[in-house]
Amino acid sequence: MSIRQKQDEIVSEFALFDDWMQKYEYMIELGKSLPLISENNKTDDNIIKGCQSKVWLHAELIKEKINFTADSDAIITKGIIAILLRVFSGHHPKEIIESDTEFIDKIGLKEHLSPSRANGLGSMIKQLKMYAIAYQTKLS
Amino acid sequence: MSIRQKQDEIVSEFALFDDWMQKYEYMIELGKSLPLISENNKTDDNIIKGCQSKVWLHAELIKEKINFTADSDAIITKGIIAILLRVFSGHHPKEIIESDTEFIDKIGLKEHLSPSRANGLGSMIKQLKMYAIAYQTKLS
Amino acid sequence: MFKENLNVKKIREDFPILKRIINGNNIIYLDNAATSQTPLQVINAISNYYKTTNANIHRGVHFLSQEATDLYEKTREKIRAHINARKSEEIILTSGTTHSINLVANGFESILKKGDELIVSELEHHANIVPWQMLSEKTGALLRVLPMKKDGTLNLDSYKSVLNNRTKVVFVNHVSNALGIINPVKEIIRLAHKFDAAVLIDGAQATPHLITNVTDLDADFYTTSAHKICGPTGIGMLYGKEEWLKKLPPYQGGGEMIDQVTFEKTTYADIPHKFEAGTPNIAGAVGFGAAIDYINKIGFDFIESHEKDLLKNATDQLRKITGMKIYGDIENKVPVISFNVDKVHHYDLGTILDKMGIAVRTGQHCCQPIMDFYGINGTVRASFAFYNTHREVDMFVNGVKKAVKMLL
Amino acid sequence: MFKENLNVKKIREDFPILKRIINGNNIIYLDNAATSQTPLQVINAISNYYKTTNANIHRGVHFLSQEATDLYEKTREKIRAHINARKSEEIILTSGTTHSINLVANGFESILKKGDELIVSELEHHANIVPWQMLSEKTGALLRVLPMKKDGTLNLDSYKSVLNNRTKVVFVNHVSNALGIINPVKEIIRLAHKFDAAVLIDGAQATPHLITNVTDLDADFYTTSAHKICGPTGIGMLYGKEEWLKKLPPYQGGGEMIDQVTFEKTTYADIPHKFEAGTPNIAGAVGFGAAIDYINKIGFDFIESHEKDLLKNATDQLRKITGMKIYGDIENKVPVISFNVDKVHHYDLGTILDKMGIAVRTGQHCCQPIMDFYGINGTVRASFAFYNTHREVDMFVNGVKKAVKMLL
Ligand SMILES: Cc1ncc(COP(=O)(O)O)c(C=O)c1O
Ligand SMILES: Cc1ncc(COP(=O)(O)O)c(C=O)c1O
Repeated sequence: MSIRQKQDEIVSEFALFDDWMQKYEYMIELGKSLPLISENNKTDDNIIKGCQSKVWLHAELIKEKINFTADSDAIITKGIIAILLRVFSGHHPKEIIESDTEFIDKIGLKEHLSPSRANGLGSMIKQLKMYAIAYQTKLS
Repeated sequence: MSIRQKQDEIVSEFALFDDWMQKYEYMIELGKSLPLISENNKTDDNIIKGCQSKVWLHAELIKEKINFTADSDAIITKGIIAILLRVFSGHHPKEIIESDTEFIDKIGLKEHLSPSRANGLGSMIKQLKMYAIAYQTKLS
Repeated sequence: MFKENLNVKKIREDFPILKRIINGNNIIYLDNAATSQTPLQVINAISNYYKTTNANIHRGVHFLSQEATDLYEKTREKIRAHINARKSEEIILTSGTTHSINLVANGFESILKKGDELIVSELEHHANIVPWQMLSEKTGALLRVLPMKKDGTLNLDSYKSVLNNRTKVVFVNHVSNALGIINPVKEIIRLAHKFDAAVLIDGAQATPHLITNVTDLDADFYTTSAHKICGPTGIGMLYGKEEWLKKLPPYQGGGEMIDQVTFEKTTYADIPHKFEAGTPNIAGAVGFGAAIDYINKIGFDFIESHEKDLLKNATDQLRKITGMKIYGDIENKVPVISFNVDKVHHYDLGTILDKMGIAVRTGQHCCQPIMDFYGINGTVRASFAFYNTHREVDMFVNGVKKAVKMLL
Repeated sequence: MFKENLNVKKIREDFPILKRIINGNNIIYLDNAATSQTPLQVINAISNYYKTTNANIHRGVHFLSQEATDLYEKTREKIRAHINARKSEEIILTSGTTHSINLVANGFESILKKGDELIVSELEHHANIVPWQMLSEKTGALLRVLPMKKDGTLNLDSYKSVLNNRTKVVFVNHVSNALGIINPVKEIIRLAHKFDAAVLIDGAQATPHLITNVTDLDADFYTTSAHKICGPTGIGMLYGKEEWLKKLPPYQGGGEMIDQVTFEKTTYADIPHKFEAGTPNIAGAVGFGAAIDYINKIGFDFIESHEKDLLKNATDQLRKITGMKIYGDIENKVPVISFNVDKVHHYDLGTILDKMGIAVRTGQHCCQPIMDFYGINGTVRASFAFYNTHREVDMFVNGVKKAVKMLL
């Protein structure tokens, strides 16, 4: 599935929720269930500075595709990370570079990516793109 | 005449004016006509720091009465000085200390005594009172 | 049980923002320690200023300039009266507490020598730490800590052992913004004065809740921000004893703070103008004055008693929640409650509460040392004001319960 | 003859204060260089902020805090676009020009060494002199003067002879507030850059009248105050090139400007936050943003052409008055006229004009060196804005004639 297709899929999934409660319950569930990053990659080097909830992001290039793993100490942040990884992990750097995050807006979680939001997700997406650019340079 | 009587006299004089023009023309006239201070008393020591128009004030105790002379480089300021000297000069320190300057308000020139006004008149009245207090201490 | 206070209903009419709908719910604003809401009386004072009087102040001979100057100076006098300072020249209008503290810390640069000591309490807001650290770096003066205790109060015994003849300045907040605890500043000042040390009291969190009397406290410096006491942003004040203000050099250079300027030599104006360089926040000062009038009209008797009830009601209910940990849970507080729930991240809790329209603050509250002390990286902080209701307290507690259930 | 511009009539509807009656006359406000008037669009933006959004910004997870942060950051971006800076991080929100300049001067304390040189123009406002004098005293750097000529322009030949390898900072205003003359700042910057000196341009009097392009000018720093361009008091900006802002240490310590705080060591946040300690003037920033929108809606094409007409009309008429002396009476000016009439004290003239409801400024205009240069102790300054009319110009000129007649 392409990044775009995955995004569309998530948008339709979220369309089923009636209210914010259901949506957040779902994200909390996602946050709880997913093993996101191996403990030895949860290093200070991999930390993205958000103010209140910490975010760790690790990237590896495997067969021209980037494998992202990540984690956070806050569960809602973790839920959104799960969604982001589902979309972006396992894709070619070029595809990641060319993609956008508009679907986050469509599923009504836009505020979480605001640069002023104290959860580091905005910076995480920036970092994710930076990895893609770095690996793209390496590949070409 | 007591300070109070002089003040009342000035208030009645000013009551004759129909508008600010007449009033200011009168003050300008006062400012122009009066010799206020002898040049050798126009020293830096006698300067009262106002921002824009300079005010010089000199005081002498003659037979238990204070004789004030003063000057300014601005003519309107000079006019008001003339009025103030007419009221306060030639009186016993005690009488000066006990007097107020409400008559300035009554003749509609209150704004000129405001501490924020850039003409030094507010400071001049303060200084005038300080002289009275100083001489009073000397006398008693 | 707490009965709704009927005055509050009327008071709330003054605050249009309290009718705002967030995520389908009427907002419940419990972030008052970050900034208080602004009543119409203050908003209108600012608008009217711009509609009728706006002009640059001081040294202007024209009517508007005089009128604007009078309004500006009236605020200085209102502040003086409100905190019972001796002279209005002892009141400097600043852009807020942060500016006030930096002004003082900068001034001490010319006074301190290497080997001198400064004492900072462990409860301070970054605004009352960082400027002094910068000063300490510049001067070589040593920064020593007045430690806190587990219950959130200051350890006065340790304070006594840290104080000595080398102590030059002590800086402590009157009320801690992270915990809400009222500190024994009068005693802290008394002890410091034995060693001739100056004391700066950061009153940012005190002035919204208590009447301050700087003369009774014998404080050398006292600061606050208008935006915490129903006033506008961008304006605050510094009280300083005349002797001290005369001793400190000016902070910023510019218009209004000078006497004479030549390229060879510049001489400065007297206090308070020496510290008020440039065009001040005149409209902000007008709003600050209106805010002081407003809170005095509400009255601190009412404010203190109603807020005490709100605090008790909220604390009693929160304590019953399993896993609840309130930091600094003592009697002598303003209505601020800083807490965590076991296994719940403060950020998650704040996020869910926000979805319910309940505004609280989460994180470190600019008090990293307190967080380090407790070994946590943040708390949820609910802070109340006199316009909050018991119904809001109940909804907040229910919100916390519901959120915890979702998150666990 | 000048015909009244029909747009102006409509524009004046935005400014309620212009209907104010002073001493029985409709006010004629010609003190725009001191502070401009505020349109309803800006007043309402501020009121609405307090009525709907007021909250402390940054790091708040709740809705209002996010919304307030967005509004605040939007202003930063509006300023960036308006002055054509490359990045919004290069825009620091300050409390005004004075604060901006002090921030930069303070930052250079850690960079300058004894023997380094600073160049100040003789035309500067005290705000662009005193902070550098303070810096010069602290660092031992030498303050050298870029002199002015009789006609009020800067002497670029002398400038070239003063510039050298030791020159570290040059500071010049874009437009002189006392004379209104537009200085050749692009050339001044070009010459300074040959010696790797940084240039700070004080744009307080330029931004109300001209479109500024900091990238085209290649300015290292550029400053202005919102209250001079239809915005509120207590807010202004500093533009700084990224390289410079990263190099300068923070100015004030406090909340928001830090990364980590412990008593042992504090690390600072990135630009722009490093320079924005404490709760900023959020409502002021909102008003600043609205002011930029407003003046752009009016349009600088219109502003420049209408103001040019006003200036020509007023200058032509004033020149005919016997004893009239206009300082800096050249073509390349914004609509500011600084003058004296032979044997008349500026203070007297200003006072009589005020009685007629005409607001002008009198005195030194915070530019003592210019006054010293001309050997005077003040001038009368009439400064116009795009909302002034030719009828006002006529009434002002008549007022001057009448006042002079009274005073002579
Ligand atoms: C050229 C110039 N620079 C600096 C300033 C100071 O601006 P502010 O008082 O807004 O800080 C002014 C305003 O009077 C000015 O005209
Ligand atoms: C105790 C304390 N000190 C200082 C400050 C800083 O105040 P401001 O941000 O208004 O400068 C605050 C506000 O958060 C505070 O709570």
